[in-house]
Amino acid sequence: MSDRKIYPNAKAALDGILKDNMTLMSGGFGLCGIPETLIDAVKDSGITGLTVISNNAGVDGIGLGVLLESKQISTMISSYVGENKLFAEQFLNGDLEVVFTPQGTLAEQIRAGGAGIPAFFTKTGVGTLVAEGKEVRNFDGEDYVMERGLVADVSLVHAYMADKEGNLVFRKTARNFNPMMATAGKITVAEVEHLVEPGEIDPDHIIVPGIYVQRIVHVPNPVKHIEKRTTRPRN
Amino acid sequence: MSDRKIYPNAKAALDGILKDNMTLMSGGFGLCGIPETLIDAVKDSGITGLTVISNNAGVDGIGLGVLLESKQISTMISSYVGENKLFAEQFLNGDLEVVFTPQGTLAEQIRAGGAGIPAFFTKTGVGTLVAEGKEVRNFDGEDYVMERGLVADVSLVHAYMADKEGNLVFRKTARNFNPMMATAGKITVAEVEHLVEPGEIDPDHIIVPGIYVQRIVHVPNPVKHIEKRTTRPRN
Amino acid sequence: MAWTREQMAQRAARELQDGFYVNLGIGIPTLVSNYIPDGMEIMFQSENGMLGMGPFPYEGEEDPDLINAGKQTVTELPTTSYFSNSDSFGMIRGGHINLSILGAMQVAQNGDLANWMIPGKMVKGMGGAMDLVAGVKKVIVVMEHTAKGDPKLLKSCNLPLTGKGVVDMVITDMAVFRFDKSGDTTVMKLIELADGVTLDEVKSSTEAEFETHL
Amino acid sequence: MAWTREQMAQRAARELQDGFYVNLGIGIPTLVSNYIPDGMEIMFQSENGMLGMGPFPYEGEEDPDLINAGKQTVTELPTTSYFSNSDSFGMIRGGHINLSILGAMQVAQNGDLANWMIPGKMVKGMGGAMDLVAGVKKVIVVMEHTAKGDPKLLKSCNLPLTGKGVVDMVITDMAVFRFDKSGDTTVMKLIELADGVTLDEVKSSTEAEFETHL
Repeated sequence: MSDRKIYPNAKAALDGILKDNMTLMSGGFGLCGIPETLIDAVKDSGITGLTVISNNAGVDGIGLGVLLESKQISTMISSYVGENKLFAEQFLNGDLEVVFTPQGTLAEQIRAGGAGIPAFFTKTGVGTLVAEGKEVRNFDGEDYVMERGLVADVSLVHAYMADKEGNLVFRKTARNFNPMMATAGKITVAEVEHLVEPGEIDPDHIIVPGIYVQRIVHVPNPVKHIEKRTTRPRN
Repeated sequence: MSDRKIYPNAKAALDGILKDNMTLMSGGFGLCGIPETLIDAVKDSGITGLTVISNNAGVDGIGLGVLLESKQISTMISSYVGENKLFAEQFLNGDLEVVFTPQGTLAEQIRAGGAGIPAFFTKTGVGTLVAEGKEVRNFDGEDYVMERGLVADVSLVHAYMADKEGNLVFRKTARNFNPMMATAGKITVAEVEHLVEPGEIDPDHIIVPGIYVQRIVHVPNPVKHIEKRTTRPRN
Repeated sequence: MAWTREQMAQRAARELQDGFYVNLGIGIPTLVSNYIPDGMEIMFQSENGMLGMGPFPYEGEEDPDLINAGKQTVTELPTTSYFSNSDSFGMIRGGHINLSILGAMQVAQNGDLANWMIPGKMVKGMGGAMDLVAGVKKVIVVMEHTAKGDPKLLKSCNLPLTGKGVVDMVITDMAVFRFDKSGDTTVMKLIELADGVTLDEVKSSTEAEFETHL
Repeated sequence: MAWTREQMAQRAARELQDGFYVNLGIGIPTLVSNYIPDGMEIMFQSENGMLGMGPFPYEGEEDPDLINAGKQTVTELPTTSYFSNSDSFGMIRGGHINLSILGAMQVAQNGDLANWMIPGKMVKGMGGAMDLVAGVKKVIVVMEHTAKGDPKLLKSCNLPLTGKGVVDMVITDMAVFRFDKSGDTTVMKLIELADGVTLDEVKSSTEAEFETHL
């Protein structure tokens, strides 16, 4: 197995594939399972006018928060962005466009985009702002709204482990949006905590087959953030 | 953890949920990963007029072949049924209705049915018999045909291992249609080769969460059939 | 002389049934997990991709890779499974979750629910709420009966909707209402008063029209 | 004086590129895996749910849980991954497979393909063929030039189609054709003759109209 997909660092892994006004997908839920190293490298690249598809927008100074701070994002497609003060400011003064999308619809749009489904129907959002301007159709007595599949020029994902073919596995709830986004990027770049040889991951346990991953960067021991540290007392 | 989902044998696992003219989904690809013990119990139940959704129809005397032999099936929704002689006979003399569906469309219809998607668009089959009578719509310059989601009254699946909560894992290509079918049955019955306590399967490795599985029957050491035994010489 | 938050959660817990798969929203709904009746097996789903959610971890055992939909650190149980967000919402939208308990800003007498947006104020987004109310078999709202003295149970919602006709039951600090649907009509029924609360008090705090079935 | 089945497979193998993900149909296409150029990494997909398909097993090592889309026993490689049929066809329909090589009954000069059904005869079903030709980036047909002397390369197919305008290249025992698409028009071009086959022989065995670009 060659090392063709392996890049020495995040900057190299993004070299030649970033440009102004492109569409990026970025995995993660809150600060859990976000491709933080790759996001920081996007910041360093200086590209602007980005459309970013991501469930959340990071927090001030972490994750996509840094791209908001640097005003590199012009449009966010997200379900919930409540944790970010800069976001609020840019949104209210019109610097940032936001397409609020129900979380399940967003997840399905990304899955559809990767799977060659240009549109599908869902009951989520029927009769709400979300359905305005969209086709609503009745199937078997119930109304559904048509939603489109989503793809990205580049998808950035975070995985727990990859082999050199790009087969990915995730850890606990850090899986979240990463698997679908890997399938929906024209180019998918994965930052991985552990990089192993092909054959070291049981093929029945692989979540994302390597066909979806074009570039891999090994980021051992990343700093992982906890947004809301909740604990219980030891009696 | 209670044993509420565990049934002592296939007959008991199907008790009270079978009726004439119902729709069954049956997992497997060819003879690989088929719920053979459950199919045999359906035969013994004597119910007739079945609509069966399954990629294939078994072979003479094995799998769904036994339900064809006993004339319990009136409609098959399948992508390929070439291996079954009885099938050909019943189909040609009109005893059996067959809805031929492209394999990927069939897989997606089942996945959609389980996931609350009543319809989706695919480019598969545009301009062919498969698209006749269905809506064709252009998205971004390309034509797509609308296909409906599929659900079943009862889904029969085969898994390699389950815990008592019904969390399922599959082995190699015996996974095939089983995971989606588990999600698309109003009631899903799983026959499993290994039955373990909750916690014995790594939660990152679970393919079908137990929420989709209502009944489990332990079938240790099932006979597994090989349709086309192909080998290579040891140099 | 009304129910406390704990009592509201306790009342909601009476709607649990053995073997239920349940999604709890943040706030009072989260407290419901403290009142699971003895001997009942309930599995909690977290829409970010987890079924079989355990309690908060002991201090020092927090795992950044293990959070709930409210971004709080949680723990794993023997029954736990993990999956992607698309699989999670397939589960929700496909009608596999038995019960969703969540908060609300407004509920209308036809079962409409508003809980995600106040126009002109900062909008945080709907998260998974629209999918949950559209997809889950039974939706229970747990909320204060009024907000700063204004009724939250209305003839019709004036805030943007989260879902149309989706509410099956409302539990407030004053009362419990059931929404009975038959065909296109929904009837809102008062079925229970909180301890020490009178029917007149409920009527004067409620804009919505409801039948009384105490 | 035309190509053998092995030579047709060898010619098809020249269309492989390093790093390609490829789906092979049954028959001659299967033979292509014997002619992967040295040093080239090719991953074979099997649409029943496997990427990274290895060769047939040694006798006695067959595994009933490990078969390809033709229901033949195969083996695993270090790079192998398994997935469901819905994930497999997401991969196919989503355009992630670089190349599909498959057989055909008929190909028309506009790139239409028929390979699944002869009306009035027993119908076995299309299996995954319709998804493959619709979804895979490049579709190569490998087939005999004629069937019992009758041309299989036609002005238009008279058998029910598997896909409309989906063929990018045809390799027969007599010749190689490329289908160039621009906008709504497709031009069929003869680009290569098999060893010892003349242009006139190809013309007399072909009903389809084609340009000659030798």
